[in-house]
Amino acid sequence: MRKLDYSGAIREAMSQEMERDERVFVYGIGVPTFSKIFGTTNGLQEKFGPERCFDTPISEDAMTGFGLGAAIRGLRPIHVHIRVDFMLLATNQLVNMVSNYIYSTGGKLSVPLVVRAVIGRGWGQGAQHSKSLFSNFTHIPGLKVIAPTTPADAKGMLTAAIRDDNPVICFEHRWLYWAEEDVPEEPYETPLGVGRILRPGKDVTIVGLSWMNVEARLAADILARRGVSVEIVDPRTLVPLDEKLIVESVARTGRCVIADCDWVNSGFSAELSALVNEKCFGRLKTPVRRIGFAHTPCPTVRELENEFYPNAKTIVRNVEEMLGLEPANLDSEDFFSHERRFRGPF
Amino acid sequence: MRKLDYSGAIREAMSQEMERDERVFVYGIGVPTFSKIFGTTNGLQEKFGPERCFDTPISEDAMTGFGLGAAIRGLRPIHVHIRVDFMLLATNQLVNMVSNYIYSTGGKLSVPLVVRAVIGRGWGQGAQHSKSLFSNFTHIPGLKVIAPTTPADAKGMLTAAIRDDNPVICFEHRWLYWAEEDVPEEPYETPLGVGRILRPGKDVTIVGLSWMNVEARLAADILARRGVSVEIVDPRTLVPLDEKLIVESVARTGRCVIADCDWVNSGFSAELSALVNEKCFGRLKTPVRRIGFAHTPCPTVRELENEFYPNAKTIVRNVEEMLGLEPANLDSEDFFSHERRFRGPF
Amino acid sequence: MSLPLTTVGSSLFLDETQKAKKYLMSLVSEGVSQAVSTGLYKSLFLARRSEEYIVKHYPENQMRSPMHMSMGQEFVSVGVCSALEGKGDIFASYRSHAAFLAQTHDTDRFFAELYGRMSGTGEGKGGSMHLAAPDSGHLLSSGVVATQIPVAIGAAFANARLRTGRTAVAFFGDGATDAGVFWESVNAASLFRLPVMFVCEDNGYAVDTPRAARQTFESLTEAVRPFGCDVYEDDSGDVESVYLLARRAAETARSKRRPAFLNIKCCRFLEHVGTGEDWHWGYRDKEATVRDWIARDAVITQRRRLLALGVAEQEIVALEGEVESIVRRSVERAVAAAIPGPERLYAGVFHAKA
Amino acid sequence: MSLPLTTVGSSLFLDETQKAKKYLMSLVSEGVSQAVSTGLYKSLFLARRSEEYIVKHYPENQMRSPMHMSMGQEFVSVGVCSALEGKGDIFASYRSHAAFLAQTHDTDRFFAELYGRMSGTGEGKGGSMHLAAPDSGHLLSSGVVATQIPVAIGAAFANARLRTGRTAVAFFGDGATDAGVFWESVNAASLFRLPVMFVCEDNGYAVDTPRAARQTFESLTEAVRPFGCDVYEDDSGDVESVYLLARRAAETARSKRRPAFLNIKCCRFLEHVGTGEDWHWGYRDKEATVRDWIARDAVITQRRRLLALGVAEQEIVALEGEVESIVRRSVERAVAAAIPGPERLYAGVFHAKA
Ligand SMILES: Cc1ncc(C[n+]2csc(CCOP(=O)(O)OP(=O)(O)O)c2C)c(N)n1
Ligand SMILES: Cc1ncc(C[n+]2csc(CCOP(=O)(O)OP(=O)(O)O)c2C)c(N)n1
Ligand SMILES: [Mg+2]
Ligand SMILES: [Mg+2]
Repeated sequence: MRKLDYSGAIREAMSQEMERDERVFVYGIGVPTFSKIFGTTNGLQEKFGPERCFDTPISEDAMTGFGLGAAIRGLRPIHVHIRVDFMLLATNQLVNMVSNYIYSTGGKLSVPLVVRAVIGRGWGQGAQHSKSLFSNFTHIPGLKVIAPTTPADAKGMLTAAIRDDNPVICFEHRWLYWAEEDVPEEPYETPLGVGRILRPGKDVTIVGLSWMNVEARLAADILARRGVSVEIVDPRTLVPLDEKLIVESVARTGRCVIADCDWVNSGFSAELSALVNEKCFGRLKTPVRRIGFAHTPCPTVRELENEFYPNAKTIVRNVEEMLGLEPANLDSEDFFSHERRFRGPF
Repeated sequence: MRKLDYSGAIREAMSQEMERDERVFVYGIGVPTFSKIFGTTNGLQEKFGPERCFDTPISEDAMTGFGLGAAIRGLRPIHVHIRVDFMLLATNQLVNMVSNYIYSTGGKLSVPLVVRAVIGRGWGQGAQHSKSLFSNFTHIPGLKVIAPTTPADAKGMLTAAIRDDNPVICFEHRWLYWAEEDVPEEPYETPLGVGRILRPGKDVTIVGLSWMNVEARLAADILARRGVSVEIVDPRTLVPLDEKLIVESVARTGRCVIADCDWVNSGFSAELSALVNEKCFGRLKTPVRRIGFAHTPCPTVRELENEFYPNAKTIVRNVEEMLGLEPANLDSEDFFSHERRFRGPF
Repeated sequence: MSLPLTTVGSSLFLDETQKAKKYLMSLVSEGVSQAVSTGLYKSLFLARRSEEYIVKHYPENQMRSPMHMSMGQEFVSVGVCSALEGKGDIFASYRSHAAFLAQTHDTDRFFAELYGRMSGTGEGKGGSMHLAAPDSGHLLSSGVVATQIPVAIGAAFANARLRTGRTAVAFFGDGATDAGVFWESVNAASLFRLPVMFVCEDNGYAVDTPRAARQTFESLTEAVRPFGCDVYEDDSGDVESVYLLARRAAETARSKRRPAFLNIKCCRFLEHVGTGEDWHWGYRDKEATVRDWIARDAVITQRRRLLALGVAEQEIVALEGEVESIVRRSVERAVAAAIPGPERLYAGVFHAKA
Repeated sequence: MSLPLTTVGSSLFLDETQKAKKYLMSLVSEGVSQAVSTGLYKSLFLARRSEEYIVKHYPENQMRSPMHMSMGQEFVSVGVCSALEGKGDIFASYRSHAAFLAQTHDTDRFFAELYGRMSGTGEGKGGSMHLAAPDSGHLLSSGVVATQIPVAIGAAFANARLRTGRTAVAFFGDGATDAGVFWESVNAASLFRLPVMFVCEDNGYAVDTPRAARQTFESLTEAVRPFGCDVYEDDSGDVESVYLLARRAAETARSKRRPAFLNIKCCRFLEHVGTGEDWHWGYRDKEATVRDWIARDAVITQRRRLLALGVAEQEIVALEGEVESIVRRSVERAVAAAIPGPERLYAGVFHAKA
């Protein structure tokens, strides 16, 4: 197997599905232009022509309805937003139209629409370029929601999403685009609705969402050095959720930290916490903890960004507190390797 | 004191604030026209003229930005949406602009904007006219969110919202407009962020949101007859939340049902459940339960609507289960008085 | 069952057959075959009678959902859908009864949906505002103003790509042209060279807010023109005029691969939502509305035209009787049909592969 | 510090003083006083020099946030803000450096914000895309395309109601006119009779997508006209031309209580975001861009005009030196200023009554 980065995995999933099925196409603001959505659309227009890979006016609302219309009349659109923040202009179409079209036609129809939304911390992105908003979409019945963490999952889950006959929103954290691992070359589906244990452990379960699984791994390494065994569960699909995997893990460890890259209040971490508390009642050794953004709009200045965003250190400190451990000296750890790696302008 | 219904209470709050402060105005689609937003804008245009009470084009996006602009330049707008579903067109302005204007100007400015959104079951309203979406807004830092249940609270809280220098979203359940009680005539503020115990009890706490408090009261009456003492806590303000009141109540009763008129998954009920579980860890006798809409788009046909919407019966059954009681015979109860009262077309 | 509205309209030509004939013939610029004229009348009558049955049965409180009646405006969708001869893909607003029936002629599924029955278009889950029979080219109706418009351009794109030969049509009210998404859609359709038809059912009001309180265009049609559409306007109130216009527009759109915008003036006879009249609201003048529109009711006009064309009255009566019994039977079937059981609530949130 | 871009532009007139003078004078239709001409140059130079300092210091990675440079387009906001003589209420996009400086002349708070300092406009929380100095009439800049436009009409409404005598101005790119909310805003402003100015900084691209790949208008300006605005177009690339146009537009808007739409052609010299050039992207032709725009750089043009008007070169040099030292000192102050401490994170989510 060869190594592929997350961005390449996304591109390969789209490219292979476009090859396999003429009805698949990809579009959105800037999709075929120079920056290629972090490289994820590289070469697609060259390969499939401007009818199947194209740019649009800055009209997110109309272009979302466009995707719905194309989907219900036989095509399989992939609509890309270079920031979930801009997808807010599509809220009406996604929530009032896309989510309930199948249901209000009695379940007879299909809406094979994929919406890719880039999320994640950049570099002084500020309040309008940094949101995640998982829960605003997981809250809406009729939408599937995925957030793959690894390149292999990204390829398999996006492939499954493209083949799915229902609307799927795919959240991609921009820092993940660089992650590399072995990814099979042939097309494959990683089924939606099935979570994954990224790291087995026995003292505490970390349920990580998207990027926070990367932070969780770092935290787990640090904690392992002092003998704490961390299990990391990546739900991967937020809707439909693999409840069993999460609940069984927490039932085993008796402790749960939910690490989200979104606001905590009314976030998807609240849903996970509620779920775990309901299903593991009496089996928890300590209260479930939620980790996420500070409950403020995202500040631009780096020093406040570092306070705003949770990271491996936040996780370590929380686990230490749950286990009643003294805080370790973490001075020699590097918690900001990605922050440093990313450097403007965009 | 004289009796006033909820609709009249809302109108009186607006009218008195418009009298008190020239800068207050109210606008939105259909605001001054015949149906007067369930009567809540009756007489305002006649009294204050078309400059302070006016209709708009069907342009929710622009008209929300309009409100923000008016607010930051010295006026105090009240923007009304006859359905929260239509407010989805304003999501971009509310989430990307209104919520973070104060923060990204370093907290120096004020945004005295009130957005009123009507929610609630009607009469075969279907998927596009029936949402609540509390959590989609409580998730966003920088927005205050209120949902008064009683006429007196409606008047006092809306008055406080109008006087508040921050954006406030006010959710009004349409079935509440008929509720009547003693409401003081003079203007008064019911402070935001302070919850209320609607009924003291000791066996179980029901945290009710908006309309569900009405159902909770009915359920409490039924349960009282078999000796179960129910405490009903109405947070009233969802952001900022009166956590203490809720936590103390649940700590006392050891049992908690959260009754929401919204979807459960990633709903505000998840936030409340997470909170209660964190703060009452070890003091809960049974798992927290969440009650809300079925996780489907809202169906139109009455028979499925009755399955979709939770009501007093749902609450009674949940409390019975929590207490290990046999289900009571409820055949003689009337759970659908409002459904019957409401009769089309709108 | 007899209809007050229909009676008002019919009075116009009652004693002036010659004048009426001349007037009727002058309404259209080109001829259409008698078969088409008859077909148009049948469609109009089907829509009208169906809604008259709604008016009749609504108070029984068995169709328990808001109804936005097409009555008075049927000629728009009947003209357009007929012009496309079944090859239209229709996207409509909540005011979609006429569009649905003009496109599908399927009163069975229509009434079953209004009554909330398993046999309805959406097994009762959709209701009046969410009618869809994609197998018959009625793709959706939607209750949020203007939301259907961009969906139509996506369908037009798919139709072009898949060479289905179908023409996507968005029907919407004048109020929908307040919304930004309308302008975005027109621009995108033009940019992508999509032969989609934007049909504005311009009844002059959004609920009770008149156009002048919402827009400042001297002419909406002229405002749309620079967006790269071929634009058309019609204030004939006549189904054949609309039919011919729509045919021409559709042909031009297909051959030039350009969207068409049709602004068709019309009048909603009943209240915005519900089955009653609304004169007591006071936002429009009854006398003027009756004179300009209700008295020129397109259904009656078309009936008169058939007579003028030499169709025997008995033939028309027979056709009406046939339609009437179809409608009556559909209502009866709907009333008798199965109501979805509680187990249907969770069914169909997601598509189940067949 | 010397600027390659500026040098390119200056070559145009170097050896042809007479011709240049005639050309410069022909650019404007009415005269403006020499004081105004000088003021305009000063504003232009302030914006240009400030951005040149950004270009210089950006690689130090202390301004850690995306920058959308105004360079080349400054004459638009300088012309408009100057025409309003401080009585403008400015709403801008993320490409707002020039608009901010033209309106406020406040390089201290500007650089402090870019550096993320407590003394910035938003104590570093806003950054380049969220500049706001409401006390100086710069109300906001916003990073989501077109979002600032409706906010401006709300401010115009407040200004009218409160009789502040201020004129709200929305600056936005041509890309923003793809968005429905632009058309909604123009319609609403016209409907509410608001004397707001919609100023399109029409650089022909949204990132690297040219207008023709996004819109089908023959003329954007003509497309806006039916919405009830007075419309103006300018492709002079000249600050005085824009200044005069904006004055006229503002006067007309106020007296007729109608919005004005100004479509000002311009050219972004640098890449969409960031401080470099972007010829390697290949979406625009370097030679044509230099010929049509960079060689006619409005900053150089205005400097030449001052000379042509008889202003002594030393006077200009003195003015430039003055501006330069203001900018330099602002940068130094910003660098030295306090960074917000972690306790500031939770401060200011809500307004705290003073
Ligand atoms: C986005 C949105 N805003 C508001 C409403 C409330 N509403 C329902 S119908 C209507 C009027 C629409 O008028 P028009 O488009 O002319 O259609 P008509 O009813 O006249 O057929 C309004 C404002 C809505 N359904 N959707
Ligand atoms: C709603 C929205 N969609 C997409 C983007 C991404 N984006 C940032 S700038 C830009 C181009 C805008 O072009 P234009 O309005 O012409 O302004 P210019 O950058 O040329 O000044 C785009 C598409 C955005 N910021 N907001
Ligand atoms: Mg209308
Ligand atoms: Mg541009």
